[in-house]
Amino acid sequence: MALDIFLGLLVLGLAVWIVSTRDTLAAAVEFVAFGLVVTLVWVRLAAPDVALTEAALGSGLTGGLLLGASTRLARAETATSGERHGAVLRLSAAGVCALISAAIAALVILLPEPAPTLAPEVAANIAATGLENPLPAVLMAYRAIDTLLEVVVLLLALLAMWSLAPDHLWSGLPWRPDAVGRDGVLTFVAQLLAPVGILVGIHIFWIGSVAPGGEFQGATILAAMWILVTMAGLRDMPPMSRRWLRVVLVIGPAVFFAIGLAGFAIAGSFLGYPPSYAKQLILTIEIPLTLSIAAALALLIAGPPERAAQ
Amino acid sequence: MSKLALMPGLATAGGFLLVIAIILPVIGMLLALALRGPYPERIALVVMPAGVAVAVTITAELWRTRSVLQYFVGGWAPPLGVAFRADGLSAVMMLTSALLISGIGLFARAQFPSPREGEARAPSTFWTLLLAIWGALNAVFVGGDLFNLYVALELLTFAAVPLVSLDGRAETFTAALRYLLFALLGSILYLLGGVLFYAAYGTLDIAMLSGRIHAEPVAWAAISLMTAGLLAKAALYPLHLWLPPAHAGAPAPASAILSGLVVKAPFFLVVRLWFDVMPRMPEQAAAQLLGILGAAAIILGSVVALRQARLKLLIAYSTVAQIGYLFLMFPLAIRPETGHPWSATAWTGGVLQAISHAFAKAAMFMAAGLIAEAFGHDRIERLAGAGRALPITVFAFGLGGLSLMGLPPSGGFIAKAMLLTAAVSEGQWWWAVVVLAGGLLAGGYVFVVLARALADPIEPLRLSATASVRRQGVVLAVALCAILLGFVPLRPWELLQIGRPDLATIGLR
Amino acid sequence: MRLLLDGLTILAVGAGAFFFLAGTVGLLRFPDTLSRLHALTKADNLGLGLIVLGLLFQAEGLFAALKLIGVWLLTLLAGATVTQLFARAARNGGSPE
Amino acid sequence: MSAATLYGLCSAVLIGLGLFGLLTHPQVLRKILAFNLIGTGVFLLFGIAARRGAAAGFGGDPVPQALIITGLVVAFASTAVAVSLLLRLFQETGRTTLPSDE
Repeated sequence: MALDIFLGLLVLGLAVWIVSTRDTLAAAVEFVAFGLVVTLVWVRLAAPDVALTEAALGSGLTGGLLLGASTRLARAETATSGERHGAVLRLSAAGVCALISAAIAALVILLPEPAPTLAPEVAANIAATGLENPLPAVLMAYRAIDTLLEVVVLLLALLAMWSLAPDHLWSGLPWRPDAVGRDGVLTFVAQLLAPVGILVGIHIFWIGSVAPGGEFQGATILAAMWILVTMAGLRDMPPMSRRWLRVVLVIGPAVFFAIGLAGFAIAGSFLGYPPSYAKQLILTIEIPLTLSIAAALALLIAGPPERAAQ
Repeated sequence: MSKLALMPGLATAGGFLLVIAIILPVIGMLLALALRGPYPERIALVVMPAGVAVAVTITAELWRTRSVLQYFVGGWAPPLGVAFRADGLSAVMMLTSALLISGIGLFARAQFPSPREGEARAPSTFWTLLLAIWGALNAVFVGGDLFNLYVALELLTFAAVPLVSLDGRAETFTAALRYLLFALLGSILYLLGGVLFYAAYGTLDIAMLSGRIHAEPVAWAAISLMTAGLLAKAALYPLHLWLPPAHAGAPAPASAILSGLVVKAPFFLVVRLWFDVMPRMPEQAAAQLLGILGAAAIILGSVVALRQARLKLLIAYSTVAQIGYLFLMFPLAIRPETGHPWSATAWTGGVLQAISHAFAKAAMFMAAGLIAEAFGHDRIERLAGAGRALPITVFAFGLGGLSLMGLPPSGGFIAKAMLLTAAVSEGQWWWAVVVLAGGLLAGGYVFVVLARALADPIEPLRLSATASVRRQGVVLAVALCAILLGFVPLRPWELLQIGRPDLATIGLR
Repeated sequence: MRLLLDGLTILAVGAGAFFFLAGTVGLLRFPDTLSRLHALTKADNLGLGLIVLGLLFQAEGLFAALKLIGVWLLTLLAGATVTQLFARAARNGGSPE
Repeated sequence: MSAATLYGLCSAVLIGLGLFGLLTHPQVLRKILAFNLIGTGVFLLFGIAARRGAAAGFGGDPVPQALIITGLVVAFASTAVAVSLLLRLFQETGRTTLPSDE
């Protein structure tokens, strides 16, 4: 219990620091640390899969994105960065937020004591999905439509980002980091870490059906490796008009839809799996899905095209 | 007893149509994303008739069976699985969006032609986003699970925000960013409400939640947070700051979709929340608050619209005002215990207002687009001679204005008449005053535009490019839809009562 | 036997914690970036190594032990790389080139 | 006072802090950071609902935990779009704040 109190205070301390510090770059760095501490909180709340996702996606990729943005914006730290709103607005905002926090805190305390849960239903029906880990069972079987729509949201976010590019750069290349010395440390690390990282990513994806892991966590690690390789200058990001890239992006949801529609025939309903070979079907969905998510995450980090294709 | 006529017992025969209504545009969008080049436009043109056909089939199936269509995705019944449900309201909204998106698609072919070889940014993005918006709208209209609706709302946001800054002008990036920030705030508040529901009642399925909910602090907090989030996304006053620059900055077909349909989805979810999730809770006071916000939106939106110098901004502020009308429905139609006779009239009036506004506003934005293309600008005081240069377009704009004002024979008139009768007969006369004042002000800003447009041009007109008669015909057709709604007899509107057993229909006879 | 393993674990983890403390004190006290980096990397890597050693005694199977060592090696690699980049940035006055 | 309730209070304060940061920082990047704080707070609430509902041999109710994973991916997508929109705005106008900020 003491550890929980310590972690809670640490999380709040970091959050206060993030909100109150003046320098945007420091806030972004704090956010990465904040994300890692929240990962520990997820471990304490007995949610290892969520801890993996939070570490990889919540603090890793989001932190990287925010760090990259704050450095690009920091170069032109305009005069407006320091000034804040008038004291009156800050006080009223603080009042409103304190009110909302107090209300939520009161509600959390007043939650019904025999907490309503769906764990028994999940346990009762998990045999039909052929998986042991309940989370992929919920994500890929019971609420498969949410996961499907969510991957479509990811692809749509990518298209939304691409559409921000100026017309003449439409099928160009994303921003290239100012190359950090071809023979530098980063290149060496990329050559060493990339294969290990890809192995770890595939391992985490593979054990997802049995132990904590799954396609989102594995895909995030694969995306991180791809970004590391491009940042080290070993490979360049493909231009967005490349046909194979678009196919890799779409193959995941396409297979998901195909097997979902096949569910009409073999299991009587959309996204239904016959219990006998549900596990194999889910696996055939997850492999291309991991590829699509990894590609989408890496391209989201790389940013809209800023260089014309050669 | 749950307000929905069907407890989550069994999936109905026609249920799979709901799945097709969602996956058809989404698969089209994936294909468009993969194939690029001229294909997004062709895929959109193939999906449009199919989507209209599916919407018509769903409405026919609903009318025939007179019961809510229901489908359990993957065969898993709630609370574990996600259910799709379509009642009369969903079917009517799906039919409206299918017809309107097809109309806007035909109109947009000239503005976003995809080149034969190679690829251009705006056209391929527009057609792909058009399909994505259609899929997201259908997912919102049939969703039966609050978290599934959250994902559908996010799909809608990410499809709508890039439309605002599609032609790459600097000020549209500011408008798009502000729109995105408001939308994200709305989504997070909606999710916060959702988690409170799950923590308290153990399910996120609407039908089951309405069975388990009772008037306690956590239920009130969850509903108020979700409603606040949805109001931010629906741009109801005072959370409307993002709408005018966003809808005015977008290209014409995009603003038609944004004002006509995208803004209606959060309103639809507030209706789902108030009429389906909290049936047995005394919410008359809260409904009055929504009505007051709606009234404020009508008055202030119209007054600000009167003072606009640019045509598209005028129409955008008119959207802010007309959204206020939609929320007048809540204080009039919400009567859990007494089930007073006039709630059905107010309910039908509110839904009819949403539909007629969709068609009328889309026609006005498209007409404004054509005028801006021909004149090179859209400042109202220098629109003299537009009536002579683009007669059909200005006539369509006038028809749209007619429906907004609520003059017979338009659909807007029927909607406002129903709201008026419900307000007067329920004794809440103040809503009647607001409806009439709103109609008067709407008349004001429409006449301001028409007076300028029909005036004789002082110097001879130098038009850059007048649109083809076919494009103007499409705008006219959409405007006529708003008018024809007024000719539909009351009998078919009982379609809206399907899934609403409690709404007494005495008032409608 | 069990007692011995637990004793060794407590000893190693304690030493590791001490080195982390030393590293943090070094971070706070040393004047410039380079010496701070020096203190941090030396103390923390050793600290982590000791903690991993301590946990090895508690590891159930071989695979868990290998995973622990893997964690240590990856952290060493990441730590060294970041320190190199920081040092180069500090030397070039802010920009990595 | 179980661990779940403690983290519940912690997430309530996080949501308040995030909202405060969102309302008072004119810098859009700080607003995006604040959104992520509020998002983490809301997902913590999902985690609390899951932990309180631990039954049938699971450490926590898997349904809200699955919703968190879906929510995290959507939150990342929205952060990515917001950041790229901000960078594009900065490229075009050199501004990093929204004019006439509320």
